[in-house]
Amino acid sequence: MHNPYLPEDWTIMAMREEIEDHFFLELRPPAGSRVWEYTPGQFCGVSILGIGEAPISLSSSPTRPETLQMCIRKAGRLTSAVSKLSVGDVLGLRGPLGKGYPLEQIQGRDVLILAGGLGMVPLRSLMTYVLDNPERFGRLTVLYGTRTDLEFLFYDELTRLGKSGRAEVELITQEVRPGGRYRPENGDRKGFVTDLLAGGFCRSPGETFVAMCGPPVFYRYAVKTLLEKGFSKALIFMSLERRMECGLGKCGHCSVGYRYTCVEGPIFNYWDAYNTPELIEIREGQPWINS
Amino acid sequence: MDQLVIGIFGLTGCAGDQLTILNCEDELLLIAEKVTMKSFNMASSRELAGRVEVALVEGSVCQPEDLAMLREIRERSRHLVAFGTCAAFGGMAAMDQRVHPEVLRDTVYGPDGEPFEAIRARPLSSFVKVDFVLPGCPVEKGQLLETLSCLLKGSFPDIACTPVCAECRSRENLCIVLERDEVCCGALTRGGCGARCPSLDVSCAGCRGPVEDAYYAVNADLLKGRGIDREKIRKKMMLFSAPAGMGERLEREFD
Amino acid sequence: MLRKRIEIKHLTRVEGHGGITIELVDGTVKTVHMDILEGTRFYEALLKGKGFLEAAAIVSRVCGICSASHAVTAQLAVEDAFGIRVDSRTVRLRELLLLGEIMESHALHLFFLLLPDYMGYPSALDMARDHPIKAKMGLFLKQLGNRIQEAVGGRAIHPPNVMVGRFGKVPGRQVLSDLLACVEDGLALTPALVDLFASLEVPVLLEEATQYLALSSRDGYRFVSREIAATDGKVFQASEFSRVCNERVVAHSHAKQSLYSDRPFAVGAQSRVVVNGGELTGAAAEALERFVSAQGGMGRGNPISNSMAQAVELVHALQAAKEHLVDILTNGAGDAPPETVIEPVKGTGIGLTEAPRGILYHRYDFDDNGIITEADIITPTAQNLANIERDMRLVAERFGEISADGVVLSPAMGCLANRDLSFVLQVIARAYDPCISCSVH
Amino acid sequence: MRILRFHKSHLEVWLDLIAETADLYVPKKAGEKAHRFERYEDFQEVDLSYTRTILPPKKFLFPPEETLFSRDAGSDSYHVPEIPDRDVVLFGVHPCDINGIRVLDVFFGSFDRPDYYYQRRRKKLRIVGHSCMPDENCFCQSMDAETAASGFDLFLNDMGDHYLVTLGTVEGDLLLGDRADTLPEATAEDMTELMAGIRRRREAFTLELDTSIVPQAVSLHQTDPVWEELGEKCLTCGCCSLGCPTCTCFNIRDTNTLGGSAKRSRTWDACLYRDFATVAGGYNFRPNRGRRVQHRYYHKQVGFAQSFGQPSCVGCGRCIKMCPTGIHFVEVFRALQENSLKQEMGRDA
Ligand SMILES: Cc1cc2nc3c(=O)[nH]c(=O)nc-3n(C[C@H](O)[C@H](O)[C@H](O)COP(=O)(O)OP(=O)(O)OC[C@H]3O[C@@H](n4cnc5c(N)ncnc54)[C@H](O)[C@@H]3O)c2cc1C
Ligand code: SF4
Ligand code: SF4
Ligand code: SF4
Repeated sequence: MHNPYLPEDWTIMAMREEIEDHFFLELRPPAGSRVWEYTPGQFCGVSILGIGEAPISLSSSPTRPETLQMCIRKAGRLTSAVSKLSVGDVLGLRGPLGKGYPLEQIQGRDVLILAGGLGMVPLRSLMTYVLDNPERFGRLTVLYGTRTDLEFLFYDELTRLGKSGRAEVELITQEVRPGGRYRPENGDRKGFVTDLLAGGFCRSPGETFVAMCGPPVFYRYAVKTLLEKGFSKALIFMSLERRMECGLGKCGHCSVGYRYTCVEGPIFNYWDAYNTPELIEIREGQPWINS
Repeated sequence: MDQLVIGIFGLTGCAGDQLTILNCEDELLLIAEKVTMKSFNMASSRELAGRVEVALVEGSVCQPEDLAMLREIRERSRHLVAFGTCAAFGGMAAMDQRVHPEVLRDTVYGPDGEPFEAIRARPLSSFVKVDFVLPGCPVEKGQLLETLSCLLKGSFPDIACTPVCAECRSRENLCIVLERDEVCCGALTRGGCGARCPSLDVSCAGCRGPVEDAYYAVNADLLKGRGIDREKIRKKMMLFSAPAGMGERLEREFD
Repeated sequence: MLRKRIEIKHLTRVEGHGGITIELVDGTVKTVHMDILEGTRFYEALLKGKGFLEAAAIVSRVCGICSASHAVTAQLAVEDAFGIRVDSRTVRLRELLLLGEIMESHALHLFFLLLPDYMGYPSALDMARDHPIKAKMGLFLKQLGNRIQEAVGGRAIHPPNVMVGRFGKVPGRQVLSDLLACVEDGLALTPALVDLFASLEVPVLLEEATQYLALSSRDGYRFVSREIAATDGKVFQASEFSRVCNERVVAHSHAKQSLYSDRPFAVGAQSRVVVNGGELTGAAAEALERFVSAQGGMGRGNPISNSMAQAVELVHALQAAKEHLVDILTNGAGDAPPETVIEPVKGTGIGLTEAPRGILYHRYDFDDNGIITEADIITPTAQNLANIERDMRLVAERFGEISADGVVLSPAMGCLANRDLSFVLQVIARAYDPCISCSVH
Repeated sequence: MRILRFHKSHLEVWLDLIAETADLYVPKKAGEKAHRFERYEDFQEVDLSYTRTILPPKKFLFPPEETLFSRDAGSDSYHVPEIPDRDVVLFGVHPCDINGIRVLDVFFGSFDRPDYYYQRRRKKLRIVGHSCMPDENCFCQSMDAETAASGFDLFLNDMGDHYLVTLGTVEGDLLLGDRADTLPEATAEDMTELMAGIRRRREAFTLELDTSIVPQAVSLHQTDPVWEELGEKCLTCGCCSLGCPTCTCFNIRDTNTLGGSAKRSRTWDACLYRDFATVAGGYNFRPNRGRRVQHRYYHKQVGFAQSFGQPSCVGCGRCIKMCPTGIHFVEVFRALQENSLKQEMGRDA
């Protein structure tokens, strides 16, 4: 009988502080095993036995199957302990968990990636996937906003991508800080992600697949703007965060309404979310996403 | 590997938490092997000054000297742990916040005493930053060992903050409130003791301090509804469940 | 005029915060203060207005080391006030609990706080490295005491199981027979224990007559009684105790002090052995004889003998615990079902026990509803303080030869040879095994 | 399905026999009116006339605390603790609890991610059911759980001086041992009597919940004042959930030893506790007590049913009995339904 609670020991091959308190990790599977088969949008359980476990998104793409990549923010006990590790150390991994993006549904469509802050982490997986399979998808647009320009993740990678012309990439930040990455010469802008949406980015909004991930406030405004712009509710997908302990739909912590976020999510489309009590409320006439 | 250096300090309290360290008879030698204990006055004459990684501070602040000592400890330590209920919530000494400390003093020392300054007993967090709270009157041996072990790994432990009732149910006890119409502070009190008292058929006195969301009003209504005299309820809850700072809430919610 | 002030800010290897200040002028001792710097919690005031059901839970928090004594004494006082009779099994279990506390407390003192002084280590943990067998014996006996307290009291510290008139839950047969097996193991250690402490070279610091007070027991060496005996031959009743010990406030300390007929007196293991030693039997009686022949009598005023008395009591506690366990296991339930419905009665109740450090006295006045209107707690360390100061004064006067860099002692002091006065004063204080949180409550 | 006649006078011998080869648990008294499933030691202690045990049988399948795995210092492999090899036989389980276990079976086997720890204990569990009479808190009838159609190995119908034993599985035959083919089959007369008994029992229910519009009522009344009122009344002690035969929430927590070994274990949790939905940084998705109560009710009656085809309540009445402040599962839904009706009438008027 398979024991899905048991982690495997993966080895850290590369580790760097991507931005302050956010650690980029690249991991290799235990000897004799291969990297799991997974779909962008899925996550895994990262643990150090004795400290704990946390759900962390996979940031790499299955099209590059040698390693797994992730980006972990120092937020509490486990993540702080992870931040103290270094190359060669092992980390317990369990996964892949959850349901990723419905790739068949995206097939042939334009893809709009809409990220806020740490939300770029899981979306980078989808982004890489789309780029690695240009024949299967339409145009790729990446809109990424942060609170300050100190918080841009994968800045160089995104800027290079924008310049390469393989995708339309726009970075925007609310606040420019000393030492930050904001470079107007690269086309970086100041403002909110929703400002980017105001421009006519997509040829046919109603047909474009939207993948979005970000903090609660981000969803609140982004969904509203997308709907105003005529994007299709059935094609808006968001990643919704909840407390998770097991990732197997058993511990109950992530349960909302009739759903277990960890197995039926974390990716939900607008209707899923709308139909699930607690995920979306209508406030002041506007959808209010509780994430 | 460098040894973990912890300091063990006592402000005003009963020394029960420090004694709990010495009560880990089976593990004591191992602890001594892995941890350097500084300032453990109760057990050692070797006073080592200097910085400590973690300070376990027992007792509450009951006199100006305590406060001075607490500030010095904070200066000296990277992390400060409120060690036991007195340190975490004020404990017994902080029970009757309605009575002025000078009145308390005069009751005990009468008119002959040399008037020393009496201040209201307060938990550590009223004065300094507390990094971790290890409650218990005294702390549970298992949780103490877990704290030390986890500190050796460089982290604070993951200690539950669910009420005593959770453990009481898990141990399949009968509920004292429902069976005997007695005041039990289980629902107000943070677990971790394995529902020690209800399992002995003794109602919970609340010695591990209040859960973060103690609902005094609901508990009081429940007990009043079962015909228990309100003063009785108040007295029991005042022991530990409504410590310094929360006592006022209890009073407010009570009627 | 040559003035010298010796100040020990923090006494170590005692429970709580205390210091010692001595002032000498031209070689004569002017003042001796045992400064109790511990903060006060005002327990007597906190008790006012609380119900009789809460008393034990509150007062047990006076002290972590002798919490069982406080809890039992509180219940004795409540029962005295309300006229509650307690069944024989409850009585036995309480005695057993107190014996567990004696074991834990004495083993802690003897092995952790005292022995390092004799063996020249700053702490027991340092000592353990070189003398693992001694350390393990101490740990075993200490743990045994805790096991008994856990099984009977529900917890090693602040025992919640001790209730008015009864125990919440009486330990089951399995638990009791496991304990019995452990006690047997403990008894097997007693020869080694006695050898160890009889082999110590005990310095005779003093041989001044001392007044000893202890609860007097006639049917065996007991820790609960309602009669107090003094070595001057007088016997007092429980109700007379507060008059007899005459507790009063002193200026230099948060702890009160006591005097018997205006003179300091001692309580504790040594006092008990002096007063009730005749009741000791078996290995405990033999141990006492052994110590007396090796180190001189217990009643000669040498405070250091208190530790040897503790060793004697440790042996006794093991013997007595076995007796109680066997009795409870064979006779099962007590003579009458314990009372569960308690009717408060207006009046006063007094509880008296021999805590590890001596006589513990609780007095409560209750109103009709069982609410405490007045409380008085007199702890053993508070009773001993005046005597500790007396002993220190005598020692300082005897050895207080001042040299430029301190006070040097005569070399004929056994392990205390060539130690300075401040060290010797600490040794005296530690010999009493003072419990400072008790003394300031 | 064979039904056999078993005389009660043989019960003790039979239980002794089972206890020889399996860990046998039976209902025993735990106070005046309370019971617990405890290890069989002495036949005199077995009390089959109980109504409900304090904890349901879930404690045998999903214990309050369970070690998932551990690792010794310096080792690079995880150690999953073994469970005893012997079968566990639960004797005298009532239909609601049998149905409760069926709910657990569905849940712990769900999402293509079966729960390893549950499954391995489940494989070793044999269930001998026992008929019962309802008290004022039983409403299994309303929850369609008053009889167990399956989920037992044997089921004993109490007929006075004998049982009519329904055989549920082959393992049930094995439990009967040699008796399996020597016991007389039930006669037509027996069956008539059995039917009469079932009818008597059916009539004995006093508590009823009309479940027909429960899902709609709960879904419609997401913002009903009932929830706030319940929030005001709930102690959040969690007793209802921990004692529920079908509540399954747990926490995973790591612990360490001084020697450097560490283990991961799970303990029961309840969605009523304040930090149940709190994530790193302290954001709480359900900070409000009323919302937490609502979540429990919604999940049990609607959410679970939507995911797994049946509500996760079997009407055992434990949460009613257990709630210190007297929150009554059935009354809550009645109140919601009444509010629905009121609204309806308000609209008509
Ligand atoms: C699907 C998903 C994907 C995520 N991806 C990433 C990522 O790629 N990078 C990243 O930095 N963070 C990610 N997070 C958030 C991350 O899980 C938390 O920051 C992390 O759990 C903090 O753990 P800790 O032990 O350091 O915090 P602590 O506060 O010490 O522990 C918190 C406790 O609550 C639980 N918990 C806390 N926060 C969360 C949470 N957000 N979700 C679930 N359980 C939680 C943990 O299991 C733990 O028991 C993700 C969360 C989810 C649900
Ligand atoms: S006895 Fe006390 S702790 Fe136990 S369930 Fe009842 S209220 Fe909670
Ligand atoms: S049950 Fe209550 S009083 Fe007893 S140990 Fe636990 S928290 Fe303390
Ligand atoms: S919700 Fe209540 S009645 Fe229903 S199964 Fe759970 S405990 Fe029993």
